[in-house]
Amino acid sequence: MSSSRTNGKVVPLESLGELVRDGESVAFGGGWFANHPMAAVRQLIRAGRTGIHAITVVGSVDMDLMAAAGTLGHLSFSMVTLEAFGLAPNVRRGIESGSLPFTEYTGLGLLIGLEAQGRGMPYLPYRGPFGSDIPARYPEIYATTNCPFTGEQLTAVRALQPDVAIVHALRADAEGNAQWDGTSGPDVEMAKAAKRVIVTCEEVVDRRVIVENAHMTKLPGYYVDAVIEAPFGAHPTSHVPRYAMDAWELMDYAAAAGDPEAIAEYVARIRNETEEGYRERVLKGRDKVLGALVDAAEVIEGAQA
Amino acid sequence: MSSSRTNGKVVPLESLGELVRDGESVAFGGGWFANHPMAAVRQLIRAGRTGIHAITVVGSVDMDLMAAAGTLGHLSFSMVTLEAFGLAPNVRRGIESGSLPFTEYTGLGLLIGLEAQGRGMPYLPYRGPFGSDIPARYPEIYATTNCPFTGEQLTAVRALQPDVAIVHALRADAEGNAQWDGTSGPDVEMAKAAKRVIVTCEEVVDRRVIVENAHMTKLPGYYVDAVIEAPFGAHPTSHVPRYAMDAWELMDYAAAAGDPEAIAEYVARIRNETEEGYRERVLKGRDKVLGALVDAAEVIEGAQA
Amino acid sequence: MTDYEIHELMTCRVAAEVDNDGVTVMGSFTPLAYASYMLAKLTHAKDAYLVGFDAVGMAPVQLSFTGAEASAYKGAVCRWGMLTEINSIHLANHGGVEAVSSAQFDGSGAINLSAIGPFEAPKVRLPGGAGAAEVIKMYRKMIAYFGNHNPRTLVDKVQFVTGTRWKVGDRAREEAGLQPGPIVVVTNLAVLVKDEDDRPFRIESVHPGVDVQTVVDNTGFELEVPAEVPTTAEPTPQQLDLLRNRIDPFGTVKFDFVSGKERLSYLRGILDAEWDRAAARVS
Amino acid sequence: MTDYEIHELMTCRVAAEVDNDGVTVMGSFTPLAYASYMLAKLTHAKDAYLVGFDAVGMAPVQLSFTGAEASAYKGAVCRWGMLTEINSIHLANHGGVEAVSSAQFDGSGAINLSAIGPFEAPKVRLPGGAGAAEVIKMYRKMIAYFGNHNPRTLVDKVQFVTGTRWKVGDRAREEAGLQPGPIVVVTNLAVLVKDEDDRPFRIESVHPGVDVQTVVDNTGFELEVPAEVPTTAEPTPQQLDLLRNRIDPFGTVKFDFVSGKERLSYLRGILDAEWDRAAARVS
Repeated sequence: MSSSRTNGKVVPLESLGELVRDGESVAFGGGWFANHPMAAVRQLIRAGRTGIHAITVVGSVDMDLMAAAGTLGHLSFSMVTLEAFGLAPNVRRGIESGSLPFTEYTGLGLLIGLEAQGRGMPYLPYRGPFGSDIPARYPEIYATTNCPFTGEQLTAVRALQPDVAIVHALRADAEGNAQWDGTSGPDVEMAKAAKRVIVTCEEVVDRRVIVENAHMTKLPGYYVDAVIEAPFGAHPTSHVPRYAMDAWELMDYAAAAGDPEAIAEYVARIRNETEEGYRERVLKGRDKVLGALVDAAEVIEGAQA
Repeated sequence: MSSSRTNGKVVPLESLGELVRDGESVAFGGGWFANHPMAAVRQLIRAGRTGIHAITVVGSVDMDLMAAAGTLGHLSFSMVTLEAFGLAPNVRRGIESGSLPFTEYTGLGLLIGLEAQGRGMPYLPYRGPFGSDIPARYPEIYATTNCPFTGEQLTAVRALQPDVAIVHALRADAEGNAQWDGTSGPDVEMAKAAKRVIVTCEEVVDRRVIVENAHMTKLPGYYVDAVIEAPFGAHPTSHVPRYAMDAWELMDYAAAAGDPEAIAEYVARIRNETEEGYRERVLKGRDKVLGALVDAAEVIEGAQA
Repeated sequence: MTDYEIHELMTCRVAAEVDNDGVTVMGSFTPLAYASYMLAKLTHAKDAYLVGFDAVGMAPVQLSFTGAEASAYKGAVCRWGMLTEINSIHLANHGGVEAVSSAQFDGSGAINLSAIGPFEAPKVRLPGGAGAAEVIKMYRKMIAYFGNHNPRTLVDKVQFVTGTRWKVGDRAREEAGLQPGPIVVVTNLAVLVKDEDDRPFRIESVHPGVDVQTVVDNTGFELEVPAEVPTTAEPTPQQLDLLRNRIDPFGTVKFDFVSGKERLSYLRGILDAEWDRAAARVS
Repeated sequence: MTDYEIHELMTCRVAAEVDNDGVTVMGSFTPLAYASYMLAKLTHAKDAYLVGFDAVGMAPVQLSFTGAEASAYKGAVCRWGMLTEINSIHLANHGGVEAVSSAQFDGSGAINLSAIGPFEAPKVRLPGGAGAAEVIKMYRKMIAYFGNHNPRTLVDKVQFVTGTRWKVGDRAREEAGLQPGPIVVVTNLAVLVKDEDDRPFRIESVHPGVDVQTVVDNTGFELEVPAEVPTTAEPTPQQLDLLRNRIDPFGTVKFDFVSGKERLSYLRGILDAEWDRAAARVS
């Protein structure tokens, strides 16, 4: 690779605030406690972005933290949960108080809406959530349609085009070719649907590394506008196989999240430090163990697979 | 893996004649001169199958050979070509004489019809071949439909469910988990759409090998009914990275294919030998060079990728 | 008879529904469901095809809060993403068993994971259903499990239908292009089954020591009570051994059965053990 | 001026249409189109994103009949399959340049790759269009190239429309949700361009030594002839060096320009050279 292209699409995390504007719709990758683009979430908070229409399939600490920080103007989701640590207190408070406008999708509907946009369709039909109360709430998103051959009644879901998608990959090169080994969840569909795509990754690598692992490339570079190196960029959620979720930090988060004062402090700490500072503060001496949690995870030996 | 499951779905090539019945529709994988399931094609000819409704996206020697052998009762295709070696003489003769009923699909329509079936849909819409004369010929396959949100007029293509799909993989295990490294073309969509799936492969391997290369698994075992080990099973088409297309055998085929007597002889030879006999006769001393053609193929060094 | 805890009996009963047909997908880390699938795969359903996160064709794994995701990939044969999974499993009618737990569940098979109170301004905003709205309809068997069988959870009519089985009876399901199969509810008291659209859930069995009237009293929807109600099978020593020593040595399944005050310290206890095991590898 | 052959000029002219935007997909082994893409990527369009077979994001490769497929994978960053490609490139409006050659081509931009004579009982059954029916419509630029410019190929009206550009003018294309861009026809005589629905193809340039009337006489559809018709740019020494020594040392592009009798021996000559190079690696 010639030096003229070495940097290509690579930008520092600090430029994220310029890449995402107030009021834009942003799809955030990952699911449950796996692989949310948390470094980007923290940076949006530091940049003071507001009015963001966040789109998540299964959000967790990413959505709750942005709700707490005042980043969100709208939340589209099919689930937001802190799982073992309970409901997401700040999302819950926002919706219950009416201060956070929201759209509740069904999970397949949300993914198929993203898929439709990504493949150039204004909608896609599927065997939808018949009997659910959700579609009738959103006639601009869900409609009924019929198969022109069999007459079967189906659910149509409208194409969903985020302004921006932010996803976290294992590695990417300067062209934006991005690879995942473990959980990629909804990341590829979000990226294919969005007008602009920002990939954060554990590591920016030479194109040669991408070629040698070509089967792991889930997002080719022509989709990608910016590549940001963000080690532990999914923390405190997981990025398997690099590190497991940081359940201890999540427990601290959950404890703070239910208390307005405590969560304000939690947010202020993030706002007043760099991402490097965050890593130093939170990971100090613990990064190796978070990686070892992955190594220690066991398949049941001797069992037939 | 316990011995009780070592064989699993693995059957010999000779059983193919029992797995596919006269008159069934069969989707054949591969495209152009890449990765057609040729050992299976030869075995269907040996088994004397007739009336097969073959479905191919871009067929070549596979379709022409079956047309010559009297295997086909119908041909659904978006292209059949011998490329540098000319048109496909026996397919051409069959269609021009009216003895081979056919359905000409547009390429995307055929793939999306297979996709629809594979994802449980009676049809799928797309921005179709507007202006083409093909859709009007097949109102049972192509229809117009409108987006329920925008009103945009789209093409609907009906789900296509082959009775059987036969695809050729690099390797598979006894559970049917199948991997490709190079060209897989339409193989995965064919397998997902078909009622029954037969995977031929260069090599049957232990599940452990599949797990170690999990990113190369394009077809999980739950789709697969039978696994057949067939080394050089795509010959004379290619199976990259194991071997390139055998252009020399294809040239001989093309020379014979245009001449009724010569092609009858060509077919008779195949009919009267085992697959092992075929390999010995055709490959003798040449298999290493067919592999080396892959190694010798060059990326332009020093160029930016 | 071996001593066992109620979550172990429930795990075994859910496991009994898992067979060698179709694909079972694990989404959120729901330890009881995960443990059931592993138990089935290690005993009567060795060919059960499991998908966890984006790991397709998993080997059975040991459960832990921080390690479940990583272990899913270690023995898996394939990697997909969410969209490929829904199109290749859920919507393709390859789904085997879908196990859910919801804030409210009613006698029609509907679940509420959305809101208690008005949808737009709820008293309690619930997490949402992820794919459950579509998936509980598509799968061959729908299982709902509840650690606390009471009429506030098992209600006459859910306040909001996040999703529903839609068609219940085998014939109605097949006519709609769906796989035939029942709804099975497994609680800390009993097993309830519904397999026809026009008939209520019936009590399939009560757990040892539970009387039928307790089940009826604690259920907010109508129940059909057969003349003879058998007792739910108890875990075998082999099952308990697998659960305690191989599948769930950290005790993650029990976590959902631990009540308010002890809950956090129970969780801390598990996480400490997980941390120690990992830390031992780096020191 | 360097000596060159007509297929080299045509290759360079097609290459000039390839830029750094969008994705270009190589399907069938069409050496002239392949060579054009490689030449562009090695000169003015280094960021051209190429897909060949299921190799996504290819490095530039040396052409050969037996090695083109294998070489595509060697420097590629990703593997897909046909369906992912059509949904992620063609239908997603990411297509850059689509180059086709067809048995018949007409002044509306329609191609016939299906049948000469009645469709159901044709005089000549042609190979079919693969994805061309949809793709020539979707891509930003449609290129059609013909080694033998004559009125039997460039016809007034194709006998069967396998596919068509559908909308030609930029505004009509944008209104239909398509990328704006022209149809460019490159032949052994001239370059023809159409970029409005209601106007015929115009002669953009004639190749050195070709007069305008020859082009008009050999074209079966109406042509707009500007007052001044420039001469097509000739290949530069750098382009010829790349084509002859790096991209196509075996001479695969010329194969389509070799007439009936010599054709087979020309092909054998190339294949002998490919065989010898490979055989040297195993002996």
